[in-house]
Amino acid sequence: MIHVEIINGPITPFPSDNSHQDDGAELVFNGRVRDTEHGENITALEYEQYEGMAEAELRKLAEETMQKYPVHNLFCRHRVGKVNVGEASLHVAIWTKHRKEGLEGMSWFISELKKRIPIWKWAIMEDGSRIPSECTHR
Amino acid sequence: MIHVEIINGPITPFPSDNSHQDDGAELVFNGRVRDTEHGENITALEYEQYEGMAEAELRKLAEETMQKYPVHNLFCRHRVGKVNVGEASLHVAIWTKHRKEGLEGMSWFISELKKRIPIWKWAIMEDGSRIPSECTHR
Amino acid sequence: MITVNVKCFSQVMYALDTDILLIELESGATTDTLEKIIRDRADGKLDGVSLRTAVNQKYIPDVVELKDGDEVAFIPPVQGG
Amino acid sequence: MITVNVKCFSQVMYALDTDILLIELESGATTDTLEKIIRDRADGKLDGVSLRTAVNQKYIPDVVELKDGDEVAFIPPVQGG
Repeated sequence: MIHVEIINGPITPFPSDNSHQDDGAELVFNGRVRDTEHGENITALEYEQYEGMAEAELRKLAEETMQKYPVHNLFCRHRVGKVNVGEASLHVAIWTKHRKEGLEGMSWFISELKKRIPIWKWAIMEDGSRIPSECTHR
Repeated sequence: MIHVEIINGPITPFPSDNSHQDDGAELVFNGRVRDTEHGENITALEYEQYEGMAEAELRKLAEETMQKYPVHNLFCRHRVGKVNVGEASLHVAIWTKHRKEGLEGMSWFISELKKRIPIWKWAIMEDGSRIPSECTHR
Repeated sequence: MITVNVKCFSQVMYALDTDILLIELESGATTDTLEKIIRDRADGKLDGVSLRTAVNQKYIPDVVELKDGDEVAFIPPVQGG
Repeated sequence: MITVNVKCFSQVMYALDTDILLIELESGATTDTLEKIIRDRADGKLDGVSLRTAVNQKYIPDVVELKDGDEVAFIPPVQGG
């Protein structure tokens, strides 16, 4: 099952419950905003999306991940708008039978997300100015 | 920071809050009991530990992981006693600057845990019988 | 003549100081012609910036002919995550 | 003579049908002597089972001499996670 969402506002994690009787491995990633960008202190990042295309590409990527790896469920929320330091901009949960494919699937999904989902960020500096963040592609 | 615990009873997840200002990556793993062991239906696993040594080895392993990978925090709870199908027997949370080292650290930590922490499991079958589970070492 | 909507994001928005442009092109014009127009308007600010082309919200692998009403975006390196 | 406590887990417990044994050994006896005693008692049930030795709750890399009161465990393949 796939669930992808691009949301404006704090991310609520997907429920981690006991209903996955055939999934031995549940892996959750939270990507959080760090307090520096290129060595300069920031107070927040502001994420901009290509509305429509970003969510469509995210869904396509989730489908590809599930074709490439034996992933049973892939849930993803990506936040747009202003995200303060410490808060999560990305939340991904993956359920697999074994952990190996979960770790590989997670790694691939996030790497690809950072290459192709049309989302960009601006750094909000301590003085309140807003500057385009450079691409890091890591 | 390290936090390791071996507990008898349901696992409460570690808090996922917004206090990690320099950790861009928060990775959480839940190892859950699947409904089959070697092709046979089970209702639960019962985990047995070498009391004292299991927790000491787990702490040692967490320390090694933090020496080997740039992990800022490694928290782990392993459950012993009866764990029903679907429930988590293992809960690991790792905070790192970037996701790559988090994924690598998580992968290594769990692989080593499965090699050296003196914990064993017994399968509780549908008829109530309790049989030693074979080692899989995956 | 055809008219296309060009959506501008991130560095492209920054370079052109707008998030949308309506551009008239000769019939039969292709995406690379349009990219050249956009880069020229940026007055050097997009030099060295790699751009992927999306037409109607899908990445296109190669140059395509544009149709009246197409939505086009020249997508600078993305930064999600 | 010395006395050591042998803690038995999983397959070892299953093979010996007990979780603890008190065993008397000659002074100077080593872990491999004790392992042989344990394997003999298991009456074939531990054949082919690899056992790592722990003395006083620490894995030991090699054979060591045992002391009176030592806690020893022959640890079958572990299964945590």
